[in-house]
Amino acid sequence: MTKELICAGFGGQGVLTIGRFLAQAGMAEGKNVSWLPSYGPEMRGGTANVSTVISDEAIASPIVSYPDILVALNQPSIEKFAPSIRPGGILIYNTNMCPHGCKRDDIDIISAPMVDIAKEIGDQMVLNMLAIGIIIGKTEIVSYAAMEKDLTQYMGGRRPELLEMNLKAIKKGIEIGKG
Amino acid sequence: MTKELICAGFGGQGVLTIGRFLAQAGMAEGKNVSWLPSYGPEMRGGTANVSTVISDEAIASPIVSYPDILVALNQPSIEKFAPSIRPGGILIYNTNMCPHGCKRDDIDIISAPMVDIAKEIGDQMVLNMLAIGIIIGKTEIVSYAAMEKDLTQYMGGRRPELLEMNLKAIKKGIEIGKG
Amino acid sequence: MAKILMKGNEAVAEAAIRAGCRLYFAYPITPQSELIEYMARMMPKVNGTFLQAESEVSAINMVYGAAGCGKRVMTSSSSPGVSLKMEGISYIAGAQLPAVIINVQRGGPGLGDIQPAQGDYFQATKGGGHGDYRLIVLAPASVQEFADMASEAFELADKYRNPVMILADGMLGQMMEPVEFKAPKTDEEIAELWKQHKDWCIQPNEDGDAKHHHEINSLEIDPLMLEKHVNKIYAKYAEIEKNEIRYEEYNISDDNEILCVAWGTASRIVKSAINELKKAGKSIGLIRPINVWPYPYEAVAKAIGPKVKQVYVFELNTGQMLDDVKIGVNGKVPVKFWGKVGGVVFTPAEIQAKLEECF
Amino acid sequence: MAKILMKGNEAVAEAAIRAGCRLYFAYPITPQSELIEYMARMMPKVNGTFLQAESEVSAINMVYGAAGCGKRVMTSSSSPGVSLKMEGISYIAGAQLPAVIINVQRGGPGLGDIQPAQGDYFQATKGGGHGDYRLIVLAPASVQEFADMASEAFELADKYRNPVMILADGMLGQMMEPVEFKAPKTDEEIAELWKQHKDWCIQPNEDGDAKHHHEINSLEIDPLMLEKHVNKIYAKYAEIEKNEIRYEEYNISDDNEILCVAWGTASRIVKSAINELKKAGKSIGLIRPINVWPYPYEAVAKAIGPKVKQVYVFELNTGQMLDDVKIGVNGKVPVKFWGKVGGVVFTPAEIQAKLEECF
Amino acid sequence: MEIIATRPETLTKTPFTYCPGCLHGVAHRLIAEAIQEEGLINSMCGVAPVGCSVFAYKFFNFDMAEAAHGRAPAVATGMKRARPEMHVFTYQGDGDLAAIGTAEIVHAANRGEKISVFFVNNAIYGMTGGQMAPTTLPDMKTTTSPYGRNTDDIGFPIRVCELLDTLVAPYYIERVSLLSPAEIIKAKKAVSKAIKYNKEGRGFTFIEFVSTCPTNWGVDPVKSRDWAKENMLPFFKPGLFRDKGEGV
Amino acid sequence: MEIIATRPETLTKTPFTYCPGCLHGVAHRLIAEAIQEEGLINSMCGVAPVGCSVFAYKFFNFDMAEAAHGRAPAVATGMKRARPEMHVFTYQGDGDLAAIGTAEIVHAANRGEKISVFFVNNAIYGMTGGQMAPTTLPDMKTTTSPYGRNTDDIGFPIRVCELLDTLVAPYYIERVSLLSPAEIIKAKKAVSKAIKYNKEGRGFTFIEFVSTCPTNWGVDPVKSRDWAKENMLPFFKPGLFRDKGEGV
Amino acid sequence: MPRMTVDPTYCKGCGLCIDACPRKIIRFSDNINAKGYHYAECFDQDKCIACKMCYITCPDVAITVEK
Amino acid sequence: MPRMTVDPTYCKGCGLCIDACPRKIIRFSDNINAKGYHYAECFDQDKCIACKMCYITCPDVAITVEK
Ligand SMILES: Cc1ncc(C[n+]2csc(CCOP(=O)(O)OP(=O)(O)O)c2C)c(N)n1
Ligand SMILES: Cc1ncc(C[n+]2csc(CCOP(=O)(O)OP(=O)(O)O)c2C)c(N)n1
Ligand code: SF4
Ligand code: SF4
Ligand code: SF4
Ligand code: SF4
Ligand code: SF4
Ligand code: SF4
Ligand SMILES: [Mg+2]
Ligand SMILES: [Mg+2]
Repeated sequence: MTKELICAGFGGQGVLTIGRFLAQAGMAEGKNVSWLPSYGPEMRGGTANVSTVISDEAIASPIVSYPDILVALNQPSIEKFAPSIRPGGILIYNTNMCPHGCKRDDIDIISAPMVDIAKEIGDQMVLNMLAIGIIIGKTEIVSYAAMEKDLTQYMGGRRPELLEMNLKAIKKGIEIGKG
Repeated sequence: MTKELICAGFGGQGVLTIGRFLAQAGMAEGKNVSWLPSYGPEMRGGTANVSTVISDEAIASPIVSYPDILVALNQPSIEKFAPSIRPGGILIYNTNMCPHGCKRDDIDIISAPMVDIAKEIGDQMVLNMLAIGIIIGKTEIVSYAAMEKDLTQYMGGRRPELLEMNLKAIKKGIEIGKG
Repeated sequence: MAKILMKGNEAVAEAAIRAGCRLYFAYPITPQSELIEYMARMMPKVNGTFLQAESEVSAINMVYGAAGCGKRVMTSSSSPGVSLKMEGISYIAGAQLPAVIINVQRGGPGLGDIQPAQGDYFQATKGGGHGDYRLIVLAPASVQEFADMASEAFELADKYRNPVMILADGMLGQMMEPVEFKAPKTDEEIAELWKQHKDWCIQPNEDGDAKHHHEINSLEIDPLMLEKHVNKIYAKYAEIEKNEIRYEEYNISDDNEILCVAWGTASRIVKSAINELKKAGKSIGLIRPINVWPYPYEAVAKAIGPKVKQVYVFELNTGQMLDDVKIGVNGKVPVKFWGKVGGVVFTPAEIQAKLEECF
Repeated sequence: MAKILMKGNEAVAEAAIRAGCRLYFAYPITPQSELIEYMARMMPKVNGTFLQAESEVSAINMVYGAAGCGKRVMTSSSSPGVSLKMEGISYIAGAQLPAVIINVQRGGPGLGDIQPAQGDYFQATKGGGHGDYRLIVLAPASVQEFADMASEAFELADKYRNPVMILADGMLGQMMEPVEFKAPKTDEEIAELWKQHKDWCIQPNEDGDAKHHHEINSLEIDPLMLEKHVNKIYAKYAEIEKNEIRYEEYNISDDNEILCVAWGTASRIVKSAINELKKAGKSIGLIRPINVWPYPYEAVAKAIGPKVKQVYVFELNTGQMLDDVKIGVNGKVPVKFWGKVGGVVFTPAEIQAKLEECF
Repeated sequence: MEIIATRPETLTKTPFTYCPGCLHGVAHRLIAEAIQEEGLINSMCGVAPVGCSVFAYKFFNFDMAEAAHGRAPAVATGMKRARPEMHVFTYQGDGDLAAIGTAEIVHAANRGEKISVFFVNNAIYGMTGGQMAPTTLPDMKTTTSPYGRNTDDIGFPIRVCELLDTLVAPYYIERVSLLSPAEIIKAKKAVSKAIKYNKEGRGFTFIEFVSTCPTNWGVDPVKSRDWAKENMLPFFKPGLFRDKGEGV
Repeated sequence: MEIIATRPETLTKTPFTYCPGCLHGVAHRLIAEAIQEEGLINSMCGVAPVGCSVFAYKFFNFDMAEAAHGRAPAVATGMKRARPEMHVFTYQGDGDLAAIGTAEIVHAANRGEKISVFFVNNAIYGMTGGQMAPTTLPDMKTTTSPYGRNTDDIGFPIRVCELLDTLVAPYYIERVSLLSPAEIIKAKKAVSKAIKYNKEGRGFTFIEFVSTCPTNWGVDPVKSRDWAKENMLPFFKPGLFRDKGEGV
Repeated sequence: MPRMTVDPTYCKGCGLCIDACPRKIIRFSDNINAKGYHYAECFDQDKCIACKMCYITCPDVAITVEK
Repeated sequence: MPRMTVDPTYCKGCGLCIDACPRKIIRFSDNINAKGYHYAECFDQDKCIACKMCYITCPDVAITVEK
């Protein structure tokens, strides 16, 4: 099984981290993974995106042309990437910043006011964790257990209350993802 | 007809000029000519040499491997180049600085105490003109007329007494060359 | 050791340190800056030298000096910065010094852009500097391979006393993949490595040693001496051409109707396309040169199976390795090329379409 | 005009001035110093600019600036100095500027020596700088041709807005041969030349002119834009490959048993050998590429007569043009190579011996 | 009502690509205004460096060249020599001018090239993401001096005005700062003088701007100026180094 | 009878390749003697430039590297960093150090590299046949300034000691001349001090020698010194610029 | 009467003009521009003295001052 | 007793030592060395005061002074 993801949004929304944590957890589960960010001045003020591949086989190209899953945190990301989602693929988007949504009917679309929910949980910053949760809930591309372990290790003892909030956001996301 | 010459000697002896004037006169007579000096640090204090080709046909290589004529103003030049003179070729050397001469018997050898003769004519500096004269006298590779014209043009009105001395040296050389 | 998810730029830096690299001189440039930044953080921790040079020209000449002392030394840059190193590289090759140079290629020519490209193949493999010399050129296609090549590069550099280049690109530099590192060399092992060069390198006279007078030099003012010197270097190159050809065969079989040749990042994309076409019952093989100099000419020739009617070269340039493929194929079957330039990376789908046109 | 006996270095400088070159920036190096010295003497006499730069790097960037103003500008150097120009040359090509660069090659690699060599063929023809670009490369074989190429180079540079290199060597630079010059361009003709670039070059707004905003630049940060830009350059290169192939056939006939390929200085020596062998009744042809990029691949292929059993390449290097010959021959007959390195020039006798071995 | 201050014609309509609060923009405006005021829009041309101001060729509304990293003074030399009827300036960062381009700036200054050089010193490599510059302050942390610039190991910041002031030919050298409106007004005077001398073909003119890099220093725009005042100005003292036109 | 002066062991037996009367040889001897006297023959290494002294690697009797033109300070940096237990110097001409190698010398000095630099200023490019150097004097004729160095067009000679003296890190900078036995004796003191500081790892030390090029100046060895005294010394004034060890 | 206007196309909301204004009559707008910045605006033109401090500090040359 | 000797292998006959010697006891030899130079020689060792001026000036380090 190979899952190809694109996460895209504004520079500060933490899309690179979404890909990174997924790849990290996938790796912990023994899968092959790759993570390829956009970089350079295009990022300054503009949009950022990252291609992540998680696969049981060796990964040929880390460039994702036709994502199985697209996480779009703002409208420009939908315009740019939604047309190339594989038929039957998944689009996850943030209604707070994607007022026009997506017109495709051959894909599975999950949307939520992610900014609002994140704020509710405690901080707009956990928006990316929410997105991770939705992906896990919807696809089980990686397990919650792996993600929790990885995150716990990453945040370490540094700020336990932050870890708590992040895990809460993931769990909330999983709920949304399961629908 | 193609004549290939090498002139060799110490740095200050004017060997480059021998080749240059011959080439210049050859050109004036409508022949194809080339002049290729040795250059670089090897010249500093060491020996200098120049390959000159004068030909009715287009000149292929300006590098002379097997000279028809070698002018050697010092002994090292004989050691270095005399072995490759074409059988039947000509060696012209300066007995003042070539105490050991040359042992080959399949070539035509002309030697003279060129430094002494030059001094006699008026200045050691005309040694190279003497050499030019010997070549002309021996081979008629270029005509005296062409050489005189060229030299006259070159020295111009600047120092007529110098021109006179140079022409005298050439004429003396021709005498020697004719044997 | 457990796998770590790491950027190529950082992985290769870590691997170099583990391989005993204790001197690193470079100048910042995108998309390799994580490499210099990693070195800035880590070299002090192993008592190594990290020094940001005033330019790429200076950096390569610092490498010349350190390599002349027989120690493992590295520099890295990206395309325009590598061009500035050309004179220095020619000197290093001429003086027969071991050194490792990394080029994380970006789009060119000129200032170009900062996206991945393969436009420096000619420069790397045919000698962008003046005179007759060669670099050993390793072309990674994954973060793991990029990292592994660090120690390979040092081994080759030491073995042949020749500069070795790792020819990567912005994608390999910027992407993260799991990577597993070799155990770091111990201080004793590193000291041992340095000793292998004691016959020629710059070093103090030790008590009891015979006094030496070593010269690090590429000058031979007498052409006959220089000829001898260059011939000696080329005898070494003949040796390298015999020993160090490395390539990967992917899906090569007698059923192949097309033989692809691609290197580095481009090869991964071609693999994706081959996999896709395999599902559609099409048999396409791939030769991926791992070392691009010495080049696997014979491997390319041999891989042309009985049914192959077309050799197809894909590169992220205008067709540079193409020349080498043509030389390898030597007229047996037609050779076709398709590439993208300017830092645009082709997609598996595009390659697939190009390959489908051949059936 | 009467013929003048002149060194190649001086002849090409004189010819460049006559062709309307009014700006020259360079740094001294043997064996091209007579060129810079001639320019130092003569440029002031035609109100031109002679400027000795602080380095070859600066010189090529001064050329970039002056060429960006649409004026005929030149630089010259020898091998190590040319390596230092690689970044700048890539920029000039990327920004599509007309400029002429002369390389009076010497022995390499590194500091090497100062005798004639052909070790920079790869660098000149395959892009020693980074990224995808090409130089138009003219390879003279006599002083007359060296001089003639000055004006050709400027014409080509202006026509295609691309840097043009004259790839000579120490022998051509140092030797004297009779040379005949074209009449010098008048000030009016030169002013006319400058006008051809007014659509893009840096220049004042003239009264009544629309205000312009010209950018001299090789940067396109968006890869899709850079791709477009590079593709545009390559469309131009396709044009050049169609129009500007130039070569000489020497003694080519259906009787040829061997086909030689050689360029520049080496070709003259090969001609001597061919002449010598002709006397012995042996028929050997020679293809001499005059422009080495674009390369006359087809001419090489076509010159392989019915009796040719061997193509023999002679170069003053380790076999660089050899690659191009192989591509041209494409497996039809075996290709052999012999060369000398380090600034040693082979003799007609040596070539003759090598050729005789083939019979 | 009359417009007393607005975007000058010598700037294009393209918005700058700099980060919010980056003072490159202020330097641009001063130069553009001075050119406007001297009436040189038809005969001016400039050279952009490699650095954050790499896109300066898009911002100035006259002919511009983009130079290789560090080589702007050489490119400008070529331009001025090819078109003496034009007025040429370069615009360079501290990495560009004081590191890789050291030879080019020293020699252009030493020849007394009749160009103006505007040097923006922000003590860091902005464009490539915050690496150490030759002007990085002692103990200052950057991505390539992560433990702070160790002066025992790699020395102190280079003071370019002081260095160029040892040469005979330069005509005018001044260091100004952009850290407050008052300082900007002073800076403007210096820029105007340089452009005026340039117009008159007097010789080599050089202005160093002490500037900021809020992004890579990791401070907000307002605070970044305070940081610069406290840390940069003591080492890079604003002042006139040389003015051969003074009193003329 | 005792030998009180003879060829030091720190020189090889190879005769110098310099022209008769060329003072490169004197500079070589001073350096070799100082190394001998400090007992560093086993731990010294040097870097030869490209210039007439390109063959210096043959003349000094310890390990030597030959650098690319202008890059000796970078090469020496690499060597010193790789072998801190060794003592490293460079030997460079004025074309090498003050033209193509400007960035390298400025930055090695600015970093305070713990090396010694010996700079031989003969106001010309000796090796390549007498072209203009950055230190060529006003109106002086060379093969690339055939009508004399025109200072309006290309400026004045660069004074390297003055220039480097604007940097913070250098430890010791002095200009000496080699134009008479008395001056040579003074020069020797400076060289010895530089080598001593080098031995003690104190920092960057720099000696400029005002020297001659009889061959390319076209004057005989004895007169060439007079020419230099008259023409070079007024512009390149010998003197101590900095000595951080003074009084320590 | 003095008047200060900000062109939202250029403004990046850096706040330097706010800091510079002696009358403290500049603030960030609630609206954002195309690039997502809360641009600056003058909320009390009457108090403006046309001192140009805002214009002088603005790094994006977004400000026009009239008198 | 002081003694100055020139090694002809190194001497290039530049004459600087002749100029430097306070006792004026150095001259060019009539003989030439392998490179063709008339090398320097001391023609009156008795007058030598071992002041080393010759050694100090000699660019080819051809001189030995004994005392
Ligand atoms: C030859 C070369 N080396 C390195 C680079 C990468 N590079 C781009 S900008 C830059 C530094 C810019 O810093 P600075 O000049 O201080 O300008 P700033 O961005 O701070 O304004 C570097 C190293 C390059 N483009 N070319
Ligand atoms: C890159 C490069 N450029 C140019 C040269 C040619 N070159 C050799 S020595 C030299 C100048 C030497 O002058 P200087 O440094 O003053 O030393 P000197 O000979 O006067 O002692 C030059 C330009 C070279 N070898 N390499
Ligand atoms: S990175 Fe720094 S210098 Fe560059 S634009 Fe941003 S703030 Fe300005
Ligand atoms: S050319 Fe000048 S510097 Fe060089 S060795 Fe001769 S005299 Fe000395
Ligand atoms: S002109 Fe002065 S008072 Fe008016 S808004 Fe600007 S800064 Fe404030
Ligand atoms: S200074 Fe300019 S860019 Fe900054 S907030 Fe004010 S108007 Fe906007
Ligand atoms: S030691 Fe003094 S006195 Fe004796 S020869 Fe030498 S210079 Fe003359
Ligand atoms: S100074 Fe030295 S080289 Fe010169 S003449 Fe005297 S001994 Fe000979
Ligand atoms: Mg900066
Ligand atoms: Mg010199």
